Amino acid sequence: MTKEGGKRQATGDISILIGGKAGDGVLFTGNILARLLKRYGWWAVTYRDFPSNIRGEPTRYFVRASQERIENRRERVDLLLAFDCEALVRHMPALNSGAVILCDGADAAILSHSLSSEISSFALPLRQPAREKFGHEIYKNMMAIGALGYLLGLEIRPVEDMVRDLFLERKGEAVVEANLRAVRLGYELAQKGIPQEKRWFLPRFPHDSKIILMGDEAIALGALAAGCRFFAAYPICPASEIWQWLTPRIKDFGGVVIQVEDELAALNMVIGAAFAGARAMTSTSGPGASLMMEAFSLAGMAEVPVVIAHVQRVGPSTGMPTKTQQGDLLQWIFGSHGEFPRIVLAPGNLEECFHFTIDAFNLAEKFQGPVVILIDLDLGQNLRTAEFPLAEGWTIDRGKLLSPAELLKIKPYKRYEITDDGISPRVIPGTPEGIHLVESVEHGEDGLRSEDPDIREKMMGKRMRKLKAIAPDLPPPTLFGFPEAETAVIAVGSTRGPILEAMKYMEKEGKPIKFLQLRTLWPFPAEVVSRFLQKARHLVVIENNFTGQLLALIKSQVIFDPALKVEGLRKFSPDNFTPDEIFRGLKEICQQ
Amino acid sequence: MTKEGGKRQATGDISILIGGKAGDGVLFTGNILARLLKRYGWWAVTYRDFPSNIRGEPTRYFVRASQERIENRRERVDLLLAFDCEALVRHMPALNSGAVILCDGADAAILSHSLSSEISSFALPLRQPAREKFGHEIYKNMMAIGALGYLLGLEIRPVEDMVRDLFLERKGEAVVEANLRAVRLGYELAQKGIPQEKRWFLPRFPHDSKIILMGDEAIALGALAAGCRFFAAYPICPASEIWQWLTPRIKDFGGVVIQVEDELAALNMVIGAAFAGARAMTSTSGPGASLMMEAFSLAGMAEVPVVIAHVQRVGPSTGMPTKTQQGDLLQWIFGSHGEFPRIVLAPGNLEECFHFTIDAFNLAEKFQGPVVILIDLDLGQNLRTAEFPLAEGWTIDRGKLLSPAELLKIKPYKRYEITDDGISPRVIPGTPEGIHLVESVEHGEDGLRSEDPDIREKMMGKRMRKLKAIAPDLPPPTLFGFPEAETAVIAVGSTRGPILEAMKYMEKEGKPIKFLQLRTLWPFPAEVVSRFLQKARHLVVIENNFTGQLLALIKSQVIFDPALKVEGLRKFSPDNFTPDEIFRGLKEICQQ
Amino acid sequence: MPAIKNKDSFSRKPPTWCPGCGLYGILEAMKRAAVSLQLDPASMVIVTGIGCHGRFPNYFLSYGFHGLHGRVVPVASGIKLVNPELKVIGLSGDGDAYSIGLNHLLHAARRNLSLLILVVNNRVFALTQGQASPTSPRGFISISTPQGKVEPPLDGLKLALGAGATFIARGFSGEVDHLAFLIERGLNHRGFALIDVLSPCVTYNKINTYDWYKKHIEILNQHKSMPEDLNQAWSWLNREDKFILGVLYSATRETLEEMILPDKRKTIAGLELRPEVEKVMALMEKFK
Amino acid sequence: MPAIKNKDSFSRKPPTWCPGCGLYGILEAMKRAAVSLQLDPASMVIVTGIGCHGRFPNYFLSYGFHGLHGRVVPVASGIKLVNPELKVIGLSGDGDAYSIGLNHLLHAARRNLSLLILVVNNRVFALTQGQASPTSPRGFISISTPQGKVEPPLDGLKLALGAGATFIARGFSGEVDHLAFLIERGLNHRGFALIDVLSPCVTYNKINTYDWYKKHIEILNQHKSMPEDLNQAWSWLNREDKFILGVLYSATRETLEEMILPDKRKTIAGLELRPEVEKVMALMEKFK
Ligand SMILES: Cc1ncc(C[n+]2csc(CCOP(=O)(O)OP(=O)(O)O)c2C)c(N)n1
Ligand SMILES: Cc1ncc(C[n+]2csc(CCOP(=O)(O)OP(=O)(O)O)c2C)c(N)n1
Ligand code: SF4
Ligand code: SF4
Ligand SMILES: [Mg+2]
Ligand SMILES: [Mg+2]
Repeated sequence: MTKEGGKRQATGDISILIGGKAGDGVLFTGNILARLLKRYGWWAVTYRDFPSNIRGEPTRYFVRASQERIENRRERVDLLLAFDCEALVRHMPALNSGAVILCDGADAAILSHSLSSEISSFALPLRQPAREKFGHEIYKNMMAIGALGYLLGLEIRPVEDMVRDLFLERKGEAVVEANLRAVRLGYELAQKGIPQEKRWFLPRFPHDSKIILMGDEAIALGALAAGCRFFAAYPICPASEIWQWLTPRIKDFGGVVIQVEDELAALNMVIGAAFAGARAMTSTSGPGASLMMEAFSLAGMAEVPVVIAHVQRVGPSTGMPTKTQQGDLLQWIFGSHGEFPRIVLAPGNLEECFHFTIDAFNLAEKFQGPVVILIDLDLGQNLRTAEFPLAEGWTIDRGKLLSPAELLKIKPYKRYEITDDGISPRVIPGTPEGIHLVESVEHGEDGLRSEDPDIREKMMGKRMRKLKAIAPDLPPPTLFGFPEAETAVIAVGSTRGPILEAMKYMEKEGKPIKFLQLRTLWPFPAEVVSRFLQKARHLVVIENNFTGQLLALIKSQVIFDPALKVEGLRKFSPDNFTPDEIFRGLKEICQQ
Repeated sequence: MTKEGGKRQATGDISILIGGKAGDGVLFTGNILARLLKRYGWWAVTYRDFPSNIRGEPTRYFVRASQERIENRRERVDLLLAFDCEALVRHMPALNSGAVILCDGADAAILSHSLSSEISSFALPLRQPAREKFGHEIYKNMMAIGALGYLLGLEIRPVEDMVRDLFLERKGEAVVEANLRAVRLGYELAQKGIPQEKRWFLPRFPHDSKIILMGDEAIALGALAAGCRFFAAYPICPASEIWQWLTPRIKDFGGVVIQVEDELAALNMVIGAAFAGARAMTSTSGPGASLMMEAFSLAGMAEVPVVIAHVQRVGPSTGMPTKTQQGDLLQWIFGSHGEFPRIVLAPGNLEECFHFTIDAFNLAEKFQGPVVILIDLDLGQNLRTAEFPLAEGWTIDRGKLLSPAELLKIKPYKRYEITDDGISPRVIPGTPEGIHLVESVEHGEDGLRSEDPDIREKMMGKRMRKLKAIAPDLPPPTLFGFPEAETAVIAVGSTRGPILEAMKYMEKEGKPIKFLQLRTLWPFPAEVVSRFLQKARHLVVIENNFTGQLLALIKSQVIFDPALKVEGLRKFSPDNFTPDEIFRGLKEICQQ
Repeated sequence: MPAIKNKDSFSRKPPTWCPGCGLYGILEAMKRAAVSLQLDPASMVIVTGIGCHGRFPNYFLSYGFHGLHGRVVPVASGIKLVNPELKVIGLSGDGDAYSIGLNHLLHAARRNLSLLILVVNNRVFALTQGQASPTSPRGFISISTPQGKVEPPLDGLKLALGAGATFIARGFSGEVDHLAFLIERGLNHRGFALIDVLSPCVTYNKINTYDWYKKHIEILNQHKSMPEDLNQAWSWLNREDKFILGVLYSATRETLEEMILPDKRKTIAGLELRPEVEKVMALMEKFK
Repeated sequence: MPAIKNKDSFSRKPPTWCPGCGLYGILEAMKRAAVSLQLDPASMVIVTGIGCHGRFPNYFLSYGFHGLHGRVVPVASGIKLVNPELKVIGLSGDGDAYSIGLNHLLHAARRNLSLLILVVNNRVFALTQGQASPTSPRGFISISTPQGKVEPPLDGLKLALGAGATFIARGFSGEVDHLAFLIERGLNHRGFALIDVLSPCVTYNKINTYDWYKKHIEILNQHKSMPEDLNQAWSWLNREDKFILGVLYSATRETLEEMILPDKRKTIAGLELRPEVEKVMALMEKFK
């Protein structure tokens, strides 16, 4: 971003960073800003970097907005709002040339001396005026919005609408009024201290075709759309948003959410509900996922359709509960005891979060077993802008679930009937003439325990066969870029966005790339991957973890040409990948 | 086995099958017979096939004895003892020509009509005389031993010694007397009904250089030898034998075994004990292993040395608790959330069960993390004969565990000090000047929680580096057979024995094989496997499961030559592999 | 008109428990209660844990779910919540309910969801061949306690009372009629009901035999009113000389299903699922 | 001669809990108790769960183990069993101890292992940002109960009493001296001790504030004798108007460590490990 004369050059892509301490309302401020920018018709995305501590430790929050669709923050920012001087110092290295800093703190002016001439810093008193004028520090956040509004050249109307939307319903007119005054005060303070030529003037576009939300919310929406009417879960970062969003809303759909005592109860309860006929789901993250491994195997054996959303955070163990990672890719594929069919879907953006959740329920009922939706904190908890609606019309397919009338045609009814596709007609308890047993122990067609080797073999075959039957319904990998490129990238989940952006930069440098986004991790799309690799000379597997789990998975399922150069581009620090990093990484690899 | 004149030809290898119902004492009878044959200086092995039900369902028990070392039952048997006619009918297909049947049941004689002339059947009344003469059916088992003794031409003295060993200490002279009478009665009844020429006359050899036991017991012995002094566990088939054997014996070593409320408690308690300075262990099977996944990750993150023995049974879910399988090979390698160093050892015979348990404790303390000993029910619960002693002298190496004196030289002490090999000196609580924090959350060298990306990267590096440091201490794969053979077999665990036997048969047919027994599953011995495969044209991975987990693991870690023909020889019915099956399988594959 | 149910209406196949096992008495009592209430087998679901007791649905005819060790209560809760019209019975063991599964039991008691949980308390881990359980008596010699169990036995009813269960009772599998009476009451109870059934394991528990129990039980005479006194229940439960048999506490408070389910007339399991495009779109709009 | 300990002897680094959090009072009380008993920080181990309370060992100087959510008790038990010379304190939360971890708590109570378990009962899941916990009051509005919590609160002490705990007490983090007194008593108790500490969460629990508690607690005057009456404890615990603060029950019975450890003079952790070839060989002989 450069400036020219008294006004900045028009920009199509701006990055803002808000820094402060947990408890400062950084998240709140950032969220409002992101929504505002979206209402300006821009594609806004956020990146939250919070400590797992309620108050006092440093936090940062990126808001990026662009006129083109984007999925991730960039590394460097144009505008820094620092709630304290510590944040100012901490984030200086992230500033672009031409950047502006707003800082609440007396030393802000002093600190600004150490800045390069390309960067300008302004003291913006927030806390003190908030306390003085409104009796509570909390108003500093709305003041910050006002100041940012001034600096970005936003019109006041959308800001005011936003405030009303936020507070009117739950807090009433008085609160709205106070907040509007805070916005205005922030605007004025900024106006006083910051010269015109430091301002951006973001153009406004129609925004109605877009929505802004988190992946967790997209999954929750998908669950409602899919007919999920029972949700049991135990709180855990970063997955609680899914069911917490659902809690007040599912009633309207005739369903219920229940917070239970632990993750063992959560999945077992969901299994009970699904067995009894509801579309049922749970969600969790690392430690909770490990606790669900036993019941996961039960769903596979008993052939009960359940959906589990797993939002990955940094491990191992408690790890870093509020940071992102793709460190649990293999857990649902090779974890748990014994062998049973399972499906692992891995959405890479908001639309896929929504869509794959619907798919998950259809798949679960069609193949009668557990389906996992695997995302990470980055995709789950950060706000991103997507097309409205996330999808247009969807169907509910309950598979071989027999109505009482259909059941009457079958006699005797056998819950685990051995069929060509391995899928046995299902009946829910309460149905007359459908009485049966569901079993965690190896069993015959009638559900009765059996230790007969022949039955064992048939039943294993039957269960595993179901994955073949369901294969055509699984989301296939998506191919991006230049199919003839020699450099092939494979990745999954949230890295999709930054990879696509990095590919553009690579293209500009004359380095074509092809990229296969895996969307079903299991059953593994071995054929598509083999074909994708056929003419490649170089494979780069990009993933947000240490050991290269995705690469190990690919290798375990596909035989490589030994001439293929295989590379892993990995990151296991507690941040997501930026397009910049991937671009640098790919460039380096391509130069080898 | 053929007969000649009035006496059978001498045999060096005999297989006996005992069939009946759960509650019949089949296990008891078989165990005594196996021990007897071992005391005769033979190599005895057993195979138990029991229902997961206390009474009433069919059971069978193989006892095989050979003058050469063997590890597994054969498919067909020479002698069948049937506690009822149902067992007779059920097991007829398993009989070798020349076989003899003893059956307790009135219809035995009738049934024998349907037999081929090569097989002879005799009614042997057991239940009724037991009840009449001794007032309790239970004596039928000792009578059966007497009858078998007659038929095998055993001397009476070792049988009597055995009875005394069994009962004298715990039950007293009267019970010994009654049982001896039962033995004699059985002998006499057999003598009356069975002509001389049907008898074998097994020669007797010195037996003192051998012992007979289960893999579970060998692990328990190894634990004592290794200095394991704390064991917490929850009952589960087929792993309870380990700690149940230890319970009355560990006191003598100053230790304790505690049965806890569930598997979550078991591993967490073991982690607490290990943190506090004890060598501590737990054991489990499938469902319990899944429940331990969360604490497994904790041990990795907190860097606490623990040992977990997992004895595999048939899954998924509750599956078939009393049957064998290798269906959980990948669970400890790729299961659990997050990424942390772990070691998975896979013993293939009794000596390895003992030895690797000692290794496991040394490794755990040297690399400071969780070590898993992975076997299966076949190896864990069946009796096998091994050389005495299982090992001759072993060491205890506690790694970087600082004494109070050593500690005083280090200041300030940092529990998670970043070192070249990744291993940080350890101090146990209670040590003055050693105060520290052990953390499940990402942390700095001092153990205090940290979310600094730089520290995160260093700590991940530090932890994962430990596996490299410990690599030379890991049990390497063992190579058997003809190093130049084109057909290469890879397998792990209990399949070792039947593979070695099948290789002999292959050799006789002029088909040389080479076989690599993996003994450390993780970290994976990729280099050795690559070298092993270099000149092979054919790879056969033999494993006791459906999906080919070992093959997937190998593929994930080693790049194959595309010309290599890869084959899986698998079995997922609830029985172990016999040498016969492997022989047939290999022959077929080699003919392709 | 539905056919009149008799005991055969609830028979699936003959049990293979050890002859003399207390589970036979429980099976019989359950059938008597079901007949007496004229229940429809298709409207009952029995959820069991892992243990000898877990085989129950193989012998009792109704819908059945044989799940995991210790997870009877959450599975049963999931079923009940999505279909309160079903009679949901959890049949668990002393190991299943009081060792590995205790947490779920107490939270269900707190929630007061209408489930009937029967614990087959044979005071031993039977299926795993005889280890001591939390309810085994002090001094109990078993494969896991060769020197005798050291801790005093746990009483699940005391805990459930403390957790807020609205119906607790104790029965004995040797007193089939009385047990059938308790089961009937439990099945009719609105809210969470727990029945602890003292039940001999003839194979692994040689201490707590039928004879032993005959000397150590006292049956309350209570065919009329049910006791609703916390202190009375507490003191019955603290009797050291005898097990007091009967309904020890019975009270009413709003049930979980009444409090959280959105629609009294429609079960969740019975909902006809539609994509609900409009309603979902309206929610999506809110993200604009 | 060891130096005299003062409160600084137990400080690691300054806490970052929200200003006003009840945890500050607990930290202070713990220090006072440690000073009063002149404990050596190197002989104490504090095990914590996951939650705001879990940060305790970052601020209190002693050996510390910050483990998993809900598993404070088993980790603490493992430590204590192999080294009974350590003072082992488990510091847990209402979510940690009474939701996910309740099973372990009650089994430890039954075993009567000498542990002091302090539950920081702020009646909310704080670290995960304010969901209702089992101890949240009825009607509690939270992110997970936007319409108010429906079930009555759970009382961990009632359950521990039923499970056989030999010491149960209730404190309030706003009554630091009283709490320090309870902690001292708990630390000196032979057997399992549970202290439930009512503790305001100023960020997520706007109902159970310091002021609210001042109106809803009643402190027993009991510096002399300790109550050993099960019925008295039960009735205190069933008081609906007030929380009764103090030691509610204290009794002696043999502890787990006394009953199961092989050697009173040697800790397992302190054993010098040798291959013990001869003893192992002798056992191996038995398989001949
Ligand atoms: C997670 C898990 N741990 C352990 C087991 C092994 N197991 C099966 S039944 C059982 C105990 C049974 O005791 P109880 O519940 O009293 O049932 P009973 O056999 O006495 O009826 C155990 C520990 C298991 N199936 N799953
Ligand atoms: C197995 C598992 N499930 C869920 C979580 C997420 N989690 C962290 S803290 C917490 C609850 C904390 O509540 P409480 O124990 O009352 O502690 P407080 O923060 O109130 O002190 C939860 C659910 C986790 N860490 N592990
Ligand atoms: S082992 Fe015990 S509980 Fe199991 S069936 Fe036999 S008598 Fe009944
Ligand atoms: S959120 Fe509540 S419990 Fe946590 S530190 Fe703040 S006030 Fe204390
Ligand atoms: Mg039992
Ligand atoms: Mg709390």
